[in-house]
Amino acid sequence: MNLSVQLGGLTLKNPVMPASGCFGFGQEFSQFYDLNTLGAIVIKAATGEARFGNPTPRVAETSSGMLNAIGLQNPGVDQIIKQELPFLEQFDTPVIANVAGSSEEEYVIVAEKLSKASTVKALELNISCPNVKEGGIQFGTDPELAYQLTNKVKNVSSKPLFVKLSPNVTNIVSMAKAVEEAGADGLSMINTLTGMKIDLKTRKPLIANETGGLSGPAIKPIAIRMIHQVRQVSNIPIIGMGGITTSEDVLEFLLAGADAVAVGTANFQNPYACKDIIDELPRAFEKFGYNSLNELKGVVST
Amino acid sequence: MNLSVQLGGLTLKNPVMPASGCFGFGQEFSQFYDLNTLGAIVIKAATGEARFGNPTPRVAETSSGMLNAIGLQNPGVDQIIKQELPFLEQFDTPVIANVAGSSEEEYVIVAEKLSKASTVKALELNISCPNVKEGGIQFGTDPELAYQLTNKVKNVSSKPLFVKLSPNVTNIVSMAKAVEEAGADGLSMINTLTGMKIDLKTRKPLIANETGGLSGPAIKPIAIRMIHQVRQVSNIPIIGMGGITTSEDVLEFLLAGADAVAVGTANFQNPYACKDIIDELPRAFEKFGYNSLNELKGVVST
Amino acid sequence: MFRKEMKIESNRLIALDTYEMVLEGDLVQYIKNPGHFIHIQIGEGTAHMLRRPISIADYDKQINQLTIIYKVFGEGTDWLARQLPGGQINVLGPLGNGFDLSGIQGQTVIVIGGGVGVPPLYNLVKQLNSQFNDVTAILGYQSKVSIFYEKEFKDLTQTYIATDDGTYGYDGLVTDVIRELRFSYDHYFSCGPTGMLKAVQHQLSDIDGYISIEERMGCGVGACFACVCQADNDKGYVKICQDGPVFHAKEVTL
Amino acid sequence: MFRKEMKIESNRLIALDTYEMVLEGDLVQYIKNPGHFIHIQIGEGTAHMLRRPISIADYDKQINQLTIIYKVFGEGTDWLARQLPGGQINVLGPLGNGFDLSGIQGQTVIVIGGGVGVPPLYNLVKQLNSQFNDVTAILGYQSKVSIFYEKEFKDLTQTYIATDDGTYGYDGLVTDVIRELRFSYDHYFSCGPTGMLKAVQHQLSDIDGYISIEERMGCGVGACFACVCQADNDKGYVKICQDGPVFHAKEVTL
Ligand SMILES: Cc1cc2nc3c(=O)[nH]c(=O)nc-3n(C[C@H](O)[C@H](O)[C@H](O)COP(=O)(O)OP(=O)(O)OC[C@H]3O[C@@H](n4cnc5c(N)ncnc54)[C@H](O)[C@@H]3O)c2cc1C
Ligand SMILES: Cc1cc2nc3c(=O)[nH]c(=O)nc-3n(C[C@H](O)[C@H](O)[C@H](O)COP(=O)(O)OP(=O)(O)OC[C@H]3O[C@@H](n4cnc5c(N)ncnc54)[C@H](O)[C@@H]3O)c2cc1C
Ligand SMILES: Cc1cc2nc3c(=O)[nH]c(=O)nc-3n(C[C@H](O)[C@H](O)[C@H](O)COP(=O)(O)O)c2cc1C
Ligand SMILES: Cc1cc2nc3c(=O)[nH]c(=O)nc-3n(C[C@H](O)[C@H](O)[C@H](O)COP(=O)(O)O)c2cc1C
Ligand code: FES
Ligand code: FES
Repeated sequence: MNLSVQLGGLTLKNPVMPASGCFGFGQEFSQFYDLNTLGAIVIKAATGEARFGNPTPRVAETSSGMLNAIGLQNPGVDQIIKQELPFLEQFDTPVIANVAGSSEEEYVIVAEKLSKASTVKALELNISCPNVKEGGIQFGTDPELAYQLTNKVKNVSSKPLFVKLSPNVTNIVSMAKAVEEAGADGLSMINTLTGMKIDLKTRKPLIANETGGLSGPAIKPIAIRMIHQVRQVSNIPIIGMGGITTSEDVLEFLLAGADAVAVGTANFQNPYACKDIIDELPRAFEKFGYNSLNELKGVVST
Repeated sequence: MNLSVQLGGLTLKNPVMPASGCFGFGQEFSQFYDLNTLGAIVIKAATGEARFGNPTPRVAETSSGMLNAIGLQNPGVDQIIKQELPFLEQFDTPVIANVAGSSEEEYVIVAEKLSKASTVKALELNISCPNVKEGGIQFGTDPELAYQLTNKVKNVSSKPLFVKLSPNVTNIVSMAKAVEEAGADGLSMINTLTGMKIDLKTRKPLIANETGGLSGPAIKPIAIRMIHQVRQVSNIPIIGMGGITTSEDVLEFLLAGADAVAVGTANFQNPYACKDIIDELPRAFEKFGYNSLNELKGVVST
Repeated sequence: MFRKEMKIESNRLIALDTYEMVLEGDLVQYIKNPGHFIHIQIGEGTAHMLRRPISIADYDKQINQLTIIYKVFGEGTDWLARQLPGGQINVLGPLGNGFDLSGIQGQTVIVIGGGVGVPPLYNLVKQLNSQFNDVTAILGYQSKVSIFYEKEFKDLTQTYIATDDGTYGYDGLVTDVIRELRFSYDHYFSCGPTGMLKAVQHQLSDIDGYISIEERMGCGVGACFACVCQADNDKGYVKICQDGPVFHAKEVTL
Repeated sequence: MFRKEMKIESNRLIALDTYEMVLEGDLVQYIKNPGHFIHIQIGEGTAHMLRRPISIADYDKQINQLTIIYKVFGEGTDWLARQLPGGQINVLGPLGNGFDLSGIQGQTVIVIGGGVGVPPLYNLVKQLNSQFNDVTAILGYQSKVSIFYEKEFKDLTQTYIATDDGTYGYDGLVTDVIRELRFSYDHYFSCGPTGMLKAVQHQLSDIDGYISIEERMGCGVGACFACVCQADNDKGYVKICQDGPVFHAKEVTL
């Protein structure tokens, strides 16, 4: 079965990729399986300078999900290009670079640099990290700011630009419309929902940063709803994510209106998650009587 | 151990009550245990006229949660007062009536009628039902509208007024502040998050209404975060809810800043949920070294 | 209605994806008539917040046992299928109102079942027999491999089997069989997919009939209004879990 | 590192809330030295998305077995405690870098453990012994009822037990015992709560030391940056799961 998919100018072998922040820069997971298996690889967020992130603990488990507040720890865009990207060159799998920042200038600089790296085939603009005060969340909740930022970044990038939306908003449709109008080639949705867990023993938030981003199967219904809503008003490609753990979940996201999907938290429970999902996709298609990816596209939205 | 709690003028035996919509008008659950056990009873939403609700299916299971789109089915405020409230009179447990509507006028009429019913000890203003187009959600996402509505309802009600907030907003704090300024005696938070699930066999949303409200343990981290955020700027009582299934969950809500809690979805998995939680509360207090409810209040927020 | 741990006596595959589970426990003493259902908790912890409604297929108060027959459909029934004898499951029940058989004596009765709607009819036929009725059973299945309890029904009464794909018995729908038989009956009792029930309701509209219907449920006890069905009564609706699942065929609009 | 089902050989209570579990499987063949940990999947389905890191307390490549010792702390370890011999658990491992013992031969060594930090020291002492070192073990527990593996350690080497509440052995902290012994050592190895490690790091700052540290983990393999610790190196941090959990005492800032 042909699983390949066109995604804002990229051609992917299949619609499944690891989600940013849950797969590092690929090296660790390459010990488990061949990264050529993947539809694409979304690497960890890059910022202008190195960031050391939030104090620990940075993760906590919740019912069918987890909280994280890594805080965009990364060695900075230059180091990423120099030290991390070369490893990924060997694979015949497009790399999508996640772009973060605290100011418009920082986003623009990071995007410009990454867009020039030959290994990078597309950018994912992270305007939705809830875990850093200056992590871009203001851009992710205000359509005006999102429009401007997308526009500026689009101007300096020669590669397809996916804007990653935050679910922590009253109106996801207006956010999607704003970035589409600003020239986004596609959308990634959803990032994490802001949550908190309290340690009854210490009487303090379990995550040192107090709040963290909620991900995993717990949030899947919210992701499906938001993708469905956005698909009804927009035709640009959507990379869907939020709680995917099985190939059947992938079908659900495609039916809701996603063109491809990203798998985050599931990699922690099962390091083979992406590979297993890809391997099982044909069987899931068969089980529910689908013969091609196109048959699923936006079925529910129309 | 003394579990009693003061809540906006009411005195409750303990801080645990069933959440609106998950306990009907009490009759069914009274077959399982004595309703005198409860701190309070929050009854199902009342509207001006009888409503027949949404088409079925109205519920779906999700990971550690569920979706519902009942659609405010109820016999109308007059019938509720006539046919449902008399049963609840026999119990020494305050009844909190949930008020819904599609227009300001409807809310005001319903609130006025319920506030006059002697069995009703407080009102819960449901400005957050995501499952009915005209279910009040517009009031729950716009601070201006919420302010006005709360104000109008407060004017006609002689009973304490709790406003139930929707989590489907960018800024929960501004919603809380708006209704507090408008005279709310307390807050109930949170209502459900809008979600969706797609049936891979029928290729349609599982819930006939397409979207439904997500509740259960899956959303607990979001509830805790929002209560914590609101507690930092507000001193009015909060009835906390969202995913409570155990007495330890109750402690977490109290630490986050709630004064009492409501249990919704858990009643479906375990019809004795509220009773079990109340019975186990003293042991949970002991386990974590608390001697009174007051010791927990807002510990994390200060 | 009670919430109890029940002990699994047996759990065996009896047809394609279809299992028969025998449960033991006090709850059996409270069953009033055939057609009640039980609401089963799935798994440990809070991953599955909703219980699963399954009809009581048979019960025996003397030995404190009841039987359910279920088809593996999704996560919940898959979990059930993996439970081993000796283990326990948490059950809420008996729920709803079953088939009211008072006054149904010495009459001609037809019972019509489809797929996982067949189970509650098994004990029903037993009781109809004990009240000296002349019972004909028509049972529809998808295919030969899906058939269960054929012998059990035939041991009780005259039974016709139909399969959708014609791999066994009559090739067609239960309504086709009814049409071919062309007998007249005093009453009918039916349980199965909504499509089948509608067709039966229509075909046998001049006979006194009772149908058992399904809907996705929350509480299972009448408190959440998840399982309503339009009905010809004062309120305009019934709650399947509390007022049903068995209704007079004239009462509900499918 | 591999993800494998391992068979539970035994699972028994050995002290208050503390269990010893023996696991069998090929994964054992890949263990390099004491101090590695395994990352254990909890429950069925997706209710628990994070694995639980537990140190390897002992292992035997000949019989393909490893031992873990864990304390019931929350939902995950509670689930572990309920697993029965004959069952399987899903394990990711061996993870991290253990204690590097190359060159540590014929020396005086002190190993200091606290609570659930004691387990990885057990196989460590075995290997230190096999390299002809003179080993002293100081093990701290909360209370008499929490003590485990006293005999096992005493069978290997000179062992001092301390309890926080003085109900057994030395009444006080491991650092008090070290102070009283006043011997000099060539190396120390320690694992336990952060507070204890800090105190040991401080007290034995002039000795070559190695500590094994804990942090809440996501992936367990170095990809998610959940488990970083400030360190005196180029990057300014280490990842405990990948670079550790064992570090030179001078490298990390607790
Ligand atoms: C009164 C009643 C009696 C029933 N008796 C039987 C029986 O005897 N044998 C049998 O095999 N099946 C019976 N069913 C159907 C059975 O409840 C479903 O097949 C089962 O709940 C599916 O659960 P799952 O976890 O496998 O599927 P999932 O799709 O994973 O379930 C998800 C949710 O949907 C609900 N759901 C899914 N399908 C149905 C359905 N058809 N009806 C109601 N809820 C559904 C589940 O209860 C659960 O809440 C009965 C249903 C009702 C309402
Ligand atoms: C490298 C390493 C080795 C360990 N070795 C052992 C051992 O040999 N024996 C033993 O009893 N314990 C050990 N621990 C601690 C053990 O991981 C925790 O006690 C366990 O994860 C608690 O899980 P829970 O589900 O019972 O607790 P919960 O509180 O329900 O767990 C919730 C989440 O928090 C994490 N968590 C909670 N406490 C800790 C902790 N102290 N360290 C790391 N993560 C935690 C869990 O892994 C899980 O992700 C080790 C920890 C690390 C990092
Ligand atoms: C530990 C962790 C780190 C993450 N880091 C990033 C990040 O750097 N950039 C980003 O855009 N999203 C980040 N995310 C969000 C994920 O990419 C994804 O959008 C989210 O987790 C929902 O998908 P999931 O439920 O499959 O995990 C992170 C998520 C987790 C759990
Ligand atoms: C089936 C169902 C019906 C509900 N009906 C109402 C309602 O009528 N009015 C209301 O304010 N909230 C209603 N809610 C929301 C709950 O009161 C509660 O706020 C929410 O479910 C979160 O709590 P939980 O996770 O404990 O269920 C309903 C929830 C469910 C699951
Ligand atoms: S399932 Fe709740 S009313 Fe029927
Ligand atoms: S746990 Fe993911 S980097 Fe260590």
